[in-house]
Amino acid sequence: MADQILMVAVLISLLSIGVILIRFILGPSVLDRVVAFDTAGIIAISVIVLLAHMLERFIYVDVALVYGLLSFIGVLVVARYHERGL
Amino acid sequence: MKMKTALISVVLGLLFWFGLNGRLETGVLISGIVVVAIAAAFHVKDAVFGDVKFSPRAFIAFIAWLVVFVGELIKSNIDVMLRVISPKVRINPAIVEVKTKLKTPLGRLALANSITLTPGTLTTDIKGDSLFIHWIDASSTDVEGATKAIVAKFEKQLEVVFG
Amino acid sequence: MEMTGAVLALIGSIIFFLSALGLIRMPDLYNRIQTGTKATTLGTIILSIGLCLIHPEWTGKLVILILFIVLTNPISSHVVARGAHYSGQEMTDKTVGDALTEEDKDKEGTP
Amino acid sequence: MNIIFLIIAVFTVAMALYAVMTKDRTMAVLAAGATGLFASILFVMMAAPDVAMTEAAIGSGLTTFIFFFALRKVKRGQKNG
Repeated sequence: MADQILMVAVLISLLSIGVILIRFILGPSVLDRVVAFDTAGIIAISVIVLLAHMLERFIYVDVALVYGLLSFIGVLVVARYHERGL
Repeated sequence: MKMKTALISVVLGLLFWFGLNGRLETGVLISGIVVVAIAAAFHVKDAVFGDVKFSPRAFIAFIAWLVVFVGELIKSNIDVMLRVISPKVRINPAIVEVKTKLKTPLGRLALANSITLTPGTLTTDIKGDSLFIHWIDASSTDVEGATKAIVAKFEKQLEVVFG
Repeated sequence: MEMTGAVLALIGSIIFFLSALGLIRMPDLYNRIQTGTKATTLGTIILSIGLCLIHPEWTGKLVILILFIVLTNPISSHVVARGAHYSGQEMTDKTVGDALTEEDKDKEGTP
Repeated sequence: MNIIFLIIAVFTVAMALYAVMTKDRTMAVLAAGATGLFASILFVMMAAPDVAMTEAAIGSGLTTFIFFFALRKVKRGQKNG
């Protein structure tokens, strides 16, 4: 029972990533797309944590940690570049 | 001042190290102390944590800030949900200016982050002692009213902890 | 215990979906940043607490993950909002006031 | 499990196509970063956590950074010459 609920949770998260990608493709300005990219990245971190549970491997949480640090740096770089050219 | 920064960085780094490792053994402990000491030696000259106060009163204020913060985070999410679900988008946005009494960089960081995560507010810029905040449902656009509505609930506790 | 954790994870994913919906529906960039940041932060916290209940031995790493998210997510939204303002991003028509633009104009006017 | 794999694969391909077809350079770099993110989830599902970690670090973190440095240099060169 718990596994089915977690499966539904993963599917809802993937659906929200899909909805966000619509905003990524539509988004009128660059910064709209940056926001969409940031949000999709954080939801993807949660998807990785959920997959770590479903595949029963503790080591997969490390991938989520690494991505959690680096997506932040990516968003900072893009926003600063857009503001005044790095 | 530098001693305090070094001490706090070493303690925080060790907690981080054990969170990553998840077990307490002699080898892990020794290598952790070496790595954390090298890492702390690199940034001890910045004295980031120099203004944090150690006292029972500061600890109680920190816990109180944490409780207020979690409550506001949950409230803000209910607020966002209602705004998103309601068939007509109800917004009344404005960028308002508020004044803060906090002096230290760390205190201002904590204040700006708490403001961003509370209902309908987003820190846009900081200049001197005034913060510029995008408010999704602005009820008053003058400085005093906005300060009272946004900053006052966190400032009391943060002032005790960070000064 | 496992059921409670699974239900918490489901609640977190529903909050993610609401943030995605907000990203589509809101009229301008600043409001989009607001819904995106808040909802994803709370969603990650709730989902990680749910997984902590399922696997108590993962708690250390998940707590570090929560701390990362809570520290970095407001900062990145702040940087994006600042960049948007200084690159002249339009605000929606419903906006009732803009203190930051007035402040910049005052500074330019004084000398 | 297969459904999840399929959905993420579709996302990856969509982002890669967008990166190739868009006219804006900034958007192409961002879309390449998103491709790296979804590819790293695919590597996690294929039981290769080390590859996934490298892909997350290099593909979506550092490549974005280096690409933006390069874009800045390109812009400056166009201004001067």
